[in-house]
Order: sequence, then structure tokens, then C-alpha cells
Amino acid sequence: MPNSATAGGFLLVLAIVLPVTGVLLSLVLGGRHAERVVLILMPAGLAVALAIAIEVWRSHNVLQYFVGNWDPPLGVAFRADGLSAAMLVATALLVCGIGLFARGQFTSPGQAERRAPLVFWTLLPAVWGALNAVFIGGDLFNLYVALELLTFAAVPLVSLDGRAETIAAALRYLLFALFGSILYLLAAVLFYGAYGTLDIVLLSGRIRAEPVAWAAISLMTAGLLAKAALYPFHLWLPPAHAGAPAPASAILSGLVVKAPFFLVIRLWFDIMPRMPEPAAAQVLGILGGAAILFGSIVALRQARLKLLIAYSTVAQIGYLFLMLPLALTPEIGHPWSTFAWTGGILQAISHAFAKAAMFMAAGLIAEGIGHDRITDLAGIGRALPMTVFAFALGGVSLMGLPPSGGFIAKAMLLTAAVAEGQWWWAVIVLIGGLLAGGYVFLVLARALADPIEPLRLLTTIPPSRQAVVLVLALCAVVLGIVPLRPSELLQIGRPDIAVAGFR
Amino acid sequence: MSFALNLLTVLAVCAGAFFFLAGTAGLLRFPDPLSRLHALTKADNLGLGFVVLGLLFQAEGLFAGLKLIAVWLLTLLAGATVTQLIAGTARPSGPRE
Amino acid sequence: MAFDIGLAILVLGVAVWTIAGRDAFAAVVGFVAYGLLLALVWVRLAAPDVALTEAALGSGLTGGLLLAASTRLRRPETTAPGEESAAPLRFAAAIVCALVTAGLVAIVLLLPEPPPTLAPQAAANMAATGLGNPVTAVLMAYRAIDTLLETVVLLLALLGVWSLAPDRFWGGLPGQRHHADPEGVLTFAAQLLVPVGVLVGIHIFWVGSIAPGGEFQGATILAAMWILAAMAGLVDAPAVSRRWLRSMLVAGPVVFLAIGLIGFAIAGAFLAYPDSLAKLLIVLIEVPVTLSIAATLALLVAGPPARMPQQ
Amino acid sequence: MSGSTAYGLCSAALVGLGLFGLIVHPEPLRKTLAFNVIGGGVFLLFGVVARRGAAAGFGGDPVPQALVITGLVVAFAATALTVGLLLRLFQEAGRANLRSDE
Repeated sequence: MPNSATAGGFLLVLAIVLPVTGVLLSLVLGGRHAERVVLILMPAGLAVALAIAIEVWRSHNVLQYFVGNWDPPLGVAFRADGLSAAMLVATALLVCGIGLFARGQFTSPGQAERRAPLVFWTLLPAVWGALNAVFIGGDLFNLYVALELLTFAAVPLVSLDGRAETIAAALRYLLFALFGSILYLLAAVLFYGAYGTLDIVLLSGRIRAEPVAWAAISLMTAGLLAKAALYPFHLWLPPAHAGAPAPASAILSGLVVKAPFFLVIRLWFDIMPRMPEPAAAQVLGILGGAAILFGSIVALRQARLKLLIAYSTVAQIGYLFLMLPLALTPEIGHPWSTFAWTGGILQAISHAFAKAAMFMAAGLIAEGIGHDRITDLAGIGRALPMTVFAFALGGVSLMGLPPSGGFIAKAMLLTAAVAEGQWWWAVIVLIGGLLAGGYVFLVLARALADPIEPLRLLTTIPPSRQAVVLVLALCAVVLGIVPLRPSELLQIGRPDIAVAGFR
Repeated sequence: MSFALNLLTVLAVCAGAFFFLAGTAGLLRFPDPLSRLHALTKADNLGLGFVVLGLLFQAEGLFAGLKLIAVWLLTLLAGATVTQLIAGTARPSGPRE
Repeated sequence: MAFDIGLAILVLGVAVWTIAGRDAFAAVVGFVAYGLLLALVWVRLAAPDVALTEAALGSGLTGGLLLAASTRLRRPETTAPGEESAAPLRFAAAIVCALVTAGLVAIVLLLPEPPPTLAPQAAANMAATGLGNPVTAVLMAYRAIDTLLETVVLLLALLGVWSLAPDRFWGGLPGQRHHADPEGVLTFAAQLLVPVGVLVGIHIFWVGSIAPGGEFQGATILAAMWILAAMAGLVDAPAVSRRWLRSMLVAGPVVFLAIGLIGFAIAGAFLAYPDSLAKLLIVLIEVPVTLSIAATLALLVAGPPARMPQQ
Repeated sequence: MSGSTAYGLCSAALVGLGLFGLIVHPEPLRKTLAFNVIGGGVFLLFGVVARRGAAAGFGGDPVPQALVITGLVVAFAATALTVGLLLRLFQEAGRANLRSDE
């Protein structure tokens, strides 16, 4: 880990400054300009994310920046390792896709400013900036502010349509998120009280296995789990994600819940790399397994498409946490541990693309036929073939069928589980895949069935919007075809292992 | 000199504390909202006045003393306003009490 | 010492009242007292800057917001009987919370000696910032990025509140219109108090660079003065679509960002200040930031747009 | 026991108390109050940490003090958004709780 700012570190500043500028401009210009601001911002932000990834790849080292030239612990550091870079690029791609998709839904016709479009086009860059701040944050309190930024950007997206049930969903989401924040903050206070720093790298050098450290880690993990909607903290997620407009659901389900997961990884692998606690990791794994089984089974019983997809998110979040018992083995850096770690991250990224595509496909279907009741989907496969195909591709990744990112991710988790002798996780991965197959086929069977009377769409869905959804779904598939390069990138800057350990 | 000032401070603050005590007792014991408010404001304004007076003997310089007096005046104003508003609500056999 | 223990017990007692009281309105009143007592605790902990913030924002503005909400929610139909949690849940919750408290007590007693601190480092770099108040140095220099993001957090919260407006009122005016009563005591008090309060707010903000105070505390007082004037009917809220209002809201973060980016050119890093210009630049940031925060806080209390201008 | 230890123990109790309120109160307004009570406790603990770190002529470590100010502002913003959602829910549905939509 370098102990000064690195070349290219200024890119990290841009990753936050650009979206924040977008928020401010959208708000002050208002009306139709908000949309234009974001559309201009999207390629620029994508370029910055790619530049960061290239710089990390080229230098094979962590990018680091000390804001205001104040070194930690007094100042705040931004850092991007391979994992950050991968998340930044995935986020940028998804935001661009979601932005293009949302153009068809959130436009202000005429001169008058409308509520929903302005809020959406201001909060989209806000979510982006908050996510980037989480991915490159090097200071626990700065990360707290970033998490709050994310919460305040995400919650209003849920209640954008203003119906009582979505307002209730937003309120519940906010209460859970605040509960998570306060636990996180308490943990940060304990870290500072015991070790005198909030900087992640400095903290990892000072932390010792003692009660205060365990208390802080437990509190922080619990807070992050509440925000990540891991079972049994999942109650808020389905109504919130299903109630939001499709592009908002895509960003909430695809990206926003990954931010707290990302911080769990930071906490368990970066802050305390030398103190693995297999029992605690097993507990998190059990919660993950429970999430997979519970989420999948409840998803099977949903009558509405968006709720089905939302419950599937509950299940897929479970997979992320399976990586903890598999990667936090007593001998970290062991090839199988790295295998599991990489599998978990690939799952996070491929699920982001797959789930965003599925939510947006569901949104297009609902626009086309005016509802999203699964039993009445017959004929939609013929009316919107591209959309249903995209939905199916996303489903393939969720099930873990080749070729897809989800397949590689789940195969890596499975292999690690078998190789480490923790076969029970392998069983859960397999059952989860079967159940996912069940609910995806449930939808596809209805969608591809012949309707009793020919299906008439209420409006025409422009092919460009369908194409965006398909491209995102294809991204999830492509991750499964070229997985090795990205997974090598992921290892750059991991403090706990040598990169050479990965083959 | 400083002994005399300290003595004056102690006396004034004690007097202030007495009025606070009396006002609180009135707030708790008087039967209806209006007489409660009466007890509270009369005693509190005087009580705070004596406390401020006592602290004036310890003030470092004119500016600090003026700040103390400003605190008292602002409290008087706020207290009088709020009392009026509460009394206005309470008078026509108001919504509460 | 005895005073500290007594104050701590008093804080706890008021907190018990706030949590356990049956009436929501009474609980909110308890919360206001809780905040004011905490402000006193902050003075005892040698943190006057925090004490000011706690009194103005944590107790005052938050209390006002919650008081207004509890009155509006206080209708007969909302207080349905049987809303209490089941006894077993309460019992389990009590045990969990007692365990959390016990754990924290152990940690408080086990905090390391000598305590880790950044005070010497903060002191050593003060000269470079040109400031005399270390807390302001942390907020505006060492950790300026937190403060910058913080101003954006406030804006997002405001946008979130605005987003709750019914579509027909979008672009309209927030909250209820209060009409001035020329004979009314509130109008009189507001006319007298607002100019004084504005002066106090500006003073608190201005001394922040050398003494306790600063932009958050000053802005809170300014916001409170606006709310008082609006309640007295002396001013009305502006329509949320107004360009000048939007500009005022974003001015703080925009100037903050701009000067931060200029830091790349003149001091070699984002949000860095050259020694000779540090104080000037910080004041240049603080003035619009104070205005923006004051406007944001006031509008957060005012609520979502609820009427159109001149119907 | 020093003064700051007394406040440290007080903060531990406040966190527990607020947590209790958060769990047992079904009404969101009371939950919001409980959040603010917990927040007070967490900030107070940070204040105790700051007080313990008094050095270099400062009565307390200025870094945690500044972070508490930031935290208080975030807490206010969170409360404002919660209250906004709550009032709107009440307006739309005539209720201000989350129970019945399970």
C-alpha cells in the first residue's frame, strides 16, 4: 500500500466531483435541463471509471489520494484497489444503461417542470456519486457520510409515484437504513476511541483481537446487514424495490444494496485481515443460506412480476454472504479462499447487471400491458420478444446456468465449498439455483404461452429502450465468457493475499 | 473588594434560586393554567433577573455584562410571548387542560 | 464531579420519559429537554461548538419539527388501542438492550490509557489554515470533504421532502400560509426578535473561525429566525420552482466545489489551500455555505410544496 | 470515576434505552424519537472519547467534536425526511403506522 498520493489519484476526486456537479446543476437548472445534464454526465463519468480501472491495471497497485494534501489520520484518503475499480466500472455502465432507458419514462413535456422527472434526474447522479464515494472511501466516517448520501438519494426514488403503499415502503426503508447507520456510526466511534484513527489502512495496522474491536466489528456488520437487506433484515426490500418505478428499481436492486455489502468486504478482509473468525463467518454464511432459501421460495409464490424479482434479490444477496465462510478460512490467501472471494464479487457484479435488466424488462412489460400479474402474461413473448429474451438472459445468470457471470460466480463458490470440505454450502448453492430456475421458468412459461385472445399492447414500446435492457442482460452473460481478466483485476491491492496465489 | 463582590453574587444568585423554586412550586400546585402561568413567569423573570444580576458582579468587562443583560431581556421577551400564546389557547376552556 | 453525575442521571431520566411516556406529544417535549440537557453536557465536555449545534439544531429545530408533526398526527383516529407491542417482545427487547448497554459499559471502562488523540496533530497544522478554532479547522480544512458532502446530503434530504408533494402542487409554495395579525403578540415578538436573532446568527457564524461557533450553528439560528418570521406571517415561503431559490440552495456546495477544484491549480490538491490564502478562501466558502444551509434547514422544516401561488 | 466516565456510562445507557424504544414502539414518530435518543447517546460517547483526548492545549480532541457536528446535521436531515414521509402517509392513507400493510 503506497504511503503517499499516487499518480492518477486525482481521477478518484473526479469520480465524486462529476456526479455531485450533476446533482447541483440538475437542481438549479431544473425542468428539461436536468435530463440533459445527466446525459452529458454519463459518458464523462464512464470515462473516469474506465480511466481508474486502466490506471489500477497498468500500475498494478492501489490508487490513492489524500484530500487537501492532509495525510491520514488527520485527513481523509480516497483509495481504489482492483475491487473498487471493478465496482466503479460496473456502476458507471449500469447508470448509463439506466439513464438511457429512463429517457422514455421521465421526460418533462413542454416548458413546465414536472415533479417525478426532476427528482429522478437529480437523484440518479446522486446515487452514482454516493456509490462512487463508498467504493473509493478510505475513511470510516467519510464512508458514513457516503452511506447517508446513498440513503437520502435512494429513499425518495421508492415513493416517486406518491401512492400510499410506496410511501409506506419508503418510510420502512428509511427506518431500516437509519437503524443501520446508527449502528455503523457507533462502531466507528468505538474504533476511534480505541485506536485513534478512522482510516482503513491505519486501522488495519493497529487493530488487535480484543473486546472493543469485536464489539465494533459486530455492530458495524449488523448495521451494514440491515442496509444490505440480508435475511432477517430483508423486510423492507420487496415493497420498496417492487414499488419504485422500473429504472429506480434497477438501480436500487442492482447497485444500492451492494454498497453495504462492499463495506462488509472492506471490514472483514481489509480492516481485520489477520484475525479471521471462522465461527462469525459461519453465522453470516448461515444468514446468507437462509436468505437464499427463504427469498427463492417466497419468490415462487408471488403473483406480481416486480415482487417476484424483488424477492429474488433477497435470495441473490444471500449468495454474496456465502463467500464469507468460504473465503475467511484460517489460511487466508489459500487458493480456494481466493476462489470463493472472487466468486462472491463476480456474483455481486453479474447480479447487478442481470437484476437491472430484469427489473427494466418487467417495467416495459407493465407499460405495455398495464399490469404485471404473472398469470396474465400470456402472449407477451410474441409482443415484446426482445424484452422477454433479456429477462430470460438475466434469469439464466440468476440460476447459474452457463454461459453467464452468475454461472462462473456460483461455480466458484461451489468449487470452493467442495474443496474446503464445507459441502453444506454447495448444497445450498445448488438448491438455490434450482429454485431460481423454478421462478424464472414460471414467468417464462406464462410469457411464452399462447394467449386465449391476441394480446394488444396499450402503447408501443420503442425498440431502443428494449435494446438497452438487452445490452445490460448481455453484460451479465459476457461476464461469464471473459471472467479471468476481470478476476485478476479484482485481486490488485488486496492486503491479505499475494496476487500470485491466484491461478 | 473581591470578597464583597463575591458576597453580593452569592446573595443575588440565592435570591434568584428562591424565586425559581417558588415559581416551580406554583406551577405544580396552582389549580388552573392561567394562575400557573402567572406563577411561572413572575417568578422566573425575577429569578433569572437575580441570577443575571449576581453574575454581573463577576463579569469581565462591559461587553460580557451587556451580553448577560441581553440574555435576560431575550428570555423575558420569549417568556412573555409564549405565555401569551399559551394563555390564549387556554382561556376559552381550551383544547387541553 | 457530583454535578456531572447529577447531570448524567437527569439526562437519563428525561430520556426514559421520552421513550416510555405514553403520549407522543409529551415524549417530544421530553426530547427537547433531553437535547437542551445534552447541550449542557457538551459544555462540561469542553465542546462548546457541539453544545451550540446540539442546542440549536439537535434540540431546537429537531424539536420544533417533531412537535409540529406530533400535533398534526394527533387526531382521535390515529391513537387506536392495542398498538402496544406484545409483552414477550418487550421482555426480549429489554434483555437485548440491557446486554448492549452492559457491553458498552464494559467498553467505556476498558478504553485505552493513554487515550489516542489527534489533538496534537490538529494543533500543529492550525497555522497553515489561518484559523483559531480547531473544530472549524477540522470541518473546513482537514476533513473538508466530509463537510462538502454534508451540504449535498442536506440538499438531497430537501429534495426528498419536496418529492412528497402532490403533483398538482409541484413548483408551488411549501407549508401553510400564516397571516400576520398586527395586534398579535407573536407578530410583535417576531418583529422585535428577528433582527436581533439575525445579528446573533451572523455573529455566531463569523466568530467561528477563532471562537466557538461556525457555519452550521449560525445557519441554524438564521433558519430559526426565518421560521419565526413565517409563523408570525411576516414573510411567506418562496415557490420551490423559483430560480433564485434554487441558486441560493446550491450556492454553498457550488462555491465549495469550485474553490476545491481551484486547489488543484494553486495548492496542488483538491480542497487544499495555499497557506497565505487559506483563511480568505475558507471565509469565501463559508459565507455561501452558511446561506445555503440556512435556506435548506428552513425549507426542511417548512415541508413539501402544498399550495400554488395566489390562487 | 471522573466526569467523563459518568457521561460515558450515561451514553451506554442512552443507546440501550433508545434501542428499546426503537424495537417496542410501533408508531414511526416514536421510532424517530428513539433514533434521536440513540443518536444523542452515540454522539455523547464520541464526546467522551474527545474529552479523554484532551491535549496540546485543547480541552478535547477537535476531530471527534467536528465529526459530531456533521453527525448532528445528518441526524436532522434524516428526521426531516422521516417526518415528511410520515405526514404524507397520514395524508394519503389516514394512518401513521406501518403495521397493517404486512
